[in-house]
Amino acid sequence: MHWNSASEFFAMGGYAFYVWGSFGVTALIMAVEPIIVARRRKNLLSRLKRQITAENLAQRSEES
Amino acid sequence: MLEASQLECVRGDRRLFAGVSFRLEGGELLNLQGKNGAGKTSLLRMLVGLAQPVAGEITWRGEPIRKLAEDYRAELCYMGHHNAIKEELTPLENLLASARLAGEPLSEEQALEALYAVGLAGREDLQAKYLSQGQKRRVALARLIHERRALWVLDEPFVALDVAAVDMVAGLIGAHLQRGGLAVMTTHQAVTIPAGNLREYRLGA
Amino acid sequence: MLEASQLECVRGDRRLFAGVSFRLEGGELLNLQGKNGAGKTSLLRMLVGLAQPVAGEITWRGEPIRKLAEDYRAELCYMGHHNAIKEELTPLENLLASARLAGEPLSEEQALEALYAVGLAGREDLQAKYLSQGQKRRVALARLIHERRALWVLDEPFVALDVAAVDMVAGLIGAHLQRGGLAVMTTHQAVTIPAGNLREYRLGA
Amino acid sequence: MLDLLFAVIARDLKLALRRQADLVSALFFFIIVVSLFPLGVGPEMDMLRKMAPGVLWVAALLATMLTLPRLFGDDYRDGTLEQLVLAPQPLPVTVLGKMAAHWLTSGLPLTLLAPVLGLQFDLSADGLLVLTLALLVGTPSLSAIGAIGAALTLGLRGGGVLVSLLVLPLYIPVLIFGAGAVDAAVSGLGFEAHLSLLGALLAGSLFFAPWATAAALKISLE
Amino acid sequence: MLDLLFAVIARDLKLALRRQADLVSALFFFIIVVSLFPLGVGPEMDMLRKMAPGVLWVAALLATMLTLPRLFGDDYRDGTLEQLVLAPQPLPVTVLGKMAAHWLTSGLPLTLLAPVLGLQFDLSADGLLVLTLALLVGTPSLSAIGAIGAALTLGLRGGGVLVSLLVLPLYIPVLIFGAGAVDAAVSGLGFEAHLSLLGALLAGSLFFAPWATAAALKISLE
Amino acid sequence: MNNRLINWFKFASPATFYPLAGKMIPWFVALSVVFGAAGLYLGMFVAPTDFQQGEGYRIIFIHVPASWMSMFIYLVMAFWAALGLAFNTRLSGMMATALAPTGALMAFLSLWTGALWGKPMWGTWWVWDARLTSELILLFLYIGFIALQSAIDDPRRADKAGAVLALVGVVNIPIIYFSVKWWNTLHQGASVSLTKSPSMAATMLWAMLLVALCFWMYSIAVALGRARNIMLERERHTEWVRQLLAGKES
Ligand code: HEM
Ligand SMILES: Nc1ncnc2c1ncn2[C@@H]1O[C@H](COP(=O)(O)OP(=O)(O)OP(=O)(O)O)[C@@H](O)[C@H]1O
Ligand SMILES: Nc1ncnc2c1ncn2[C@@H]1O[C@H](COP(=O)(O)OP(=O)(O)OP(=O)(O)O)[C@@H](O)[C@H]1O
Ligand SMILES: [Mg+2]
Ligand SMILES: [Mg+2]
Repeated sequence: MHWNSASEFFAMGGYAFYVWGSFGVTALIMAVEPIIVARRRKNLLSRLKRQITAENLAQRSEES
Repeated sequence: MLEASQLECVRGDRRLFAGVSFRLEGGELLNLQGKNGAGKTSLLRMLVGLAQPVAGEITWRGEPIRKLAEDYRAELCYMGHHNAIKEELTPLENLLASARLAGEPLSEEQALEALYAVGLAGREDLQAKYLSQGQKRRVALARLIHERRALWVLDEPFVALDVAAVDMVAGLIGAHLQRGGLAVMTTHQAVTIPAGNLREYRLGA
Repeated sequence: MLEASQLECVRGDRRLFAGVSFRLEGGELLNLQGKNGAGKTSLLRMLVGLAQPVAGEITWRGEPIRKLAEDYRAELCYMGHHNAIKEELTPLENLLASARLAGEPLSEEQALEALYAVGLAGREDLQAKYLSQGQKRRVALARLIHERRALWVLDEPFVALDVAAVDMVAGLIGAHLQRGGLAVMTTHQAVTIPAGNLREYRLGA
Repeated sequence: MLDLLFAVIARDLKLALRRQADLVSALFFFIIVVSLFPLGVGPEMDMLRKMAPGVLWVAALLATMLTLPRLFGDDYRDGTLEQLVLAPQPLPVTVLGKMAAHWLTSGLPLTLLAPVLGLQFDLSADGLLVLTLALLVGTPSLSAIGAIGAALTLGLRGGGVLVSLLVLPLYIPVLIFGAGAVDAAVSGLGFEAHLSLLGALLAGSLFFAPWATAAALKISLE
Repeated sequence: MLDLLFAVIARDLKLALRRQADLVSALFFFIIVVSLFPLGVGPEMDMLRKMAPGVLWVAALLATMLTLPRLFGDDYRDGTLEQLVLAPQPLPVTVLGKMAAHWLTSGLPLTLLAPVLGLQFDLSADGLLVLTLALLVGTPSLSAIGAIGAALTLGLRGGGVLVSLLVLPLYIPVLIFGAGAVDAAVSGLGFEAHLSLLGALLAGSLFFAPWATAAALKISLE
Repeated sequence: MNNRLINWFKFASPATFYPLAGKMIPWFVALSVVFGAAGLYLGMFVAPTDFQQGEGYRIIFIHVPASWMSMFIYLVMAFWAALGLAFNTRLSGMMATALAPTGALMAFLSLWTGALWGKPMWGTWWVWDARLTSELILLFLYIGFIALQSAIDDPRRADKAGAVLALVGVVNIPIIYFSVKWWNTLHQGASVSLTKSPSMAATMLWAMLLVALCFWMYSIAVALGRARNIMLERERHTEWVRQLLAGKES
């Protein structure tokens, strides 16, 4: 561990913008991508459920 | 109302017809006959103003259609060999868009109603490129259901339709005539229009 | 000779048909019936190998057509909704080129003869884009005149044809059947084929 | 009148969105063409900086031009164009709507993207700003002028290439003033003259092009 | 087999001649793009000379690419492609014939014209020779690789732009070696390595592309 | 309704793969976090300052893993695509489709971090150097793949067309890898001296490898998640999806 203080760590020897810009965007992307996938999954599930209930209703009304 | 006098049509170095004259009043249907290549499509395109006759004149309510321009087009509904539908849009969207562009907006219910009437229930949200040949034609014909303009010009409307659909379209034309509309049509099939005053004109005997 | 067993067709999330089976021998014509969108075109495309069935198998002389591949195609003549003619070529050139590409070259006299037979005399040197709808269809159908392959698959061959041409094409099909050929066809018009063993199959009752 | 204009624009935008590929790929074509040049020319930054305005403008031009056949082509093939011509409204307005929709789906995205690509060529901040401005004023002219060519070549096979042949010479003034503006800005000279010339071109083409295009359409349909 | 090959080539050439516009306009597109650059970049001869190989190659690439949608597009729309696929001959041979015809009507004329345009950029005699040679070896690969993209995008609207998106990345090696050869020749270095790499690319693409294209066509028709 | 019910049972794989993937995802996420934490700890806190580049070199700990992953994912994608074409298994097409966006993101990250590195080291965001350019091409290939698939609505056709494209594009991977040789290039200028001091090299190498493993696990997890979505979407009319959804409801 060769950092003396947190501020030194965040300053990155004057390269803060570049280093944190890289790590930040990477972190952002790796956070957002799973969220997008998960959101799509949620939407999909609710849509499919709706479709199936609708079809079941239609079927029931056909039978009666 | 619609009168053609001494029309002549030349395509390339071939004179397709000359001296074609007729007069059509409200409630009348003109069924244009003639073998393949006789010039039926060419004549219809002249009647709607897409092509210019080499000689002769076409008048609507007594005025030459070239002068009337937009006023004539506002009373005209043309359906050509092509369906004029967009493959990427659904039947519903197609109908709404074409009505809006023609300056006679439909409500969504009216459009749906028209689609049901032509037997496309359940297909109204499917992109038109997935439809069968006959279903595409039906989308195009669905425009006629709420169409109240005076003159219908239909180029082989029955092509690709099954028997039930042919009857339905014949009924539409009949109703139009009964409302006092005019229609000019071509077809190679034997179809009975249930109402109106039917006349025939044979091109290139 | 041609046998379909338990064919199933799915388009998008719609099952068009399932369990379609039939058997066709030499001299027989299968007339596929069904309303617009029933799946007739889809079935024909399966029969010629352009589309794959979801389930079921098609065999020709006992062998699955997927295995036969080129051997099957060598005995097959397909005409789809499209005319497969080039607008820039004349009818004569069209006929010669398509015969050559199909691997069965025609002589020029044969091609001319075919064009005369379909009533295009005088039009053989006009670029196809100038032809009328029905004349284009006739160019496509002229291929059938010297066609001796065993299986004809025709998707609405009579569309856009006038009465005389319909009779002529019906006669061609009849002659083909009499020579012992097979044919599968769809049409929405009532047409009488003058010879051969005619059978019907109705899709999607 | 305005109603019709918006109806046309709305329909064309909906079609473009439905196709998606169209929208995105005109953009990517732009990116790719811009990126090809350094590949062919070599990596010297100095030369690249000098080429930048020209390359970006030529790429914008080509990207616009590539999308022209689609402008009326689809409507022509499926018969919609006949219906538009036969509608009881003035054709030039319809045409103006189609031009606007075309610009919104080709010129505008290009304009927004250009500064990013300019960075790759190491353009100065001033240069980037003027590049964007010039594209903003110049690309609508490209859509308007292009529409004339697209209408004239309708239904002629090989129209895609023919249209470029007709249209490119007409694009040259836009190219010269557009690239000139950026050049001037980069070398610290005044770029206003170039921009106002571009503006004049825009005014002129917006005024005349709808009429010319409408006439061309009628001829093509006959 | 050869019979079929020649039949396809003959038919496509006849169609191209009948359309004329096609033939001529690919060429003019090439000329215009090449001539646009000096307009966009400015008239310094020194820089132009350095740019020349890159610009000529990029223009050749774009001109080829523009003609790709036509390669199968017309046949697809009018149903001829179905007939070709159903013909009792191997599809890759038919495809090879179409590639050859495409090259004869696009790549070859470009190649023959390029030296003349190279003169405009003040290329040396050596440079011109190598340019022509490189184009002669390189452009057939462009037709072959392009056919794959054209087949994949068949029937997709906006295909014209999509095809460039798919095909341009694959064209880049040809561009790099082609422009590299000319660059090397101009600076007096050995250009043989580049040319033989182009040759290798050609051999590879002629071998694989017909199969890939045939597969893509069958997929597109389904 | 029966019309819409398709018997996909003969292709059992998605039905069995779906729950399996669901069980695997948490494990890969966990692995990814562990490797990531270890790698970042090594890279950010243990690894010493580079005497030439100062702290700026620490970008390497994501730049290189992202670059590797972008190429590796393409190869995997092409592998699945080939499998799908050869054996007509539907699962493979779904896997290829699921991998593409992640691969594109990795390529983008490689470019982005490279640019942020290049500015302090080379004084410019971008040069038209062989390796950078070929990485850009790789991004275009991904985007082309995605664009092609999204332009086709029929999933079966989309899978096959995408597979042909992916296979054709594979040729570019070796070109990217060896491109450095064909141009005198700025990139290869090994400013990071892995051989300077063995101990430093070892920590750096380990950090890089650990982050690469983290990215790898991450990619697998995301791709599996996306593949599950695709499966649901495409198989929405099958019995197993119905049962699954019904089970969820109760
Ligand atoms: C946008 C700019 C950049 C891109 C697209 C890029 C791309 C790549 C790629 C694809 C690799 C992996 C290649 C391999 O494993 O052999 C890589 C590795 C590497 N890059 Fe970059 N890079 C960029 C900028 C930079 C900069 C500015 C530096 C340092 C000054 C740098 C240093 C390195 C190093 C040291 C490696 C590892 C080399 C090796 O393992 O052989 N890169 N880069
Ligand atoms: N440039 C030309 N030179 C010679 N004849 C031409 C030329 N252009 C068109 N024709 C002919 O003009 C006629 C066009 O007819 P049109 O399309 O009006 O026929 P139609 O009666 O609608 O036929 P169909 O029943 O087949 O639709 C055709 O006979 C065609 O051969
Ligand atoms: N992606 C899709 N989703 C749902 N339905 C589809 C899809 N693609 C095609 N279809 C349906 O499949 C059918 C295609 O039928 P096909 O073209 O085989 O009909 P056809 O019997 O030849 O009809 P026609 O008599 O009109 O030519 C149509 O009903 C169409 O709506
Ligand atoms: Mg007609
Ligand atoms: Mg059909």
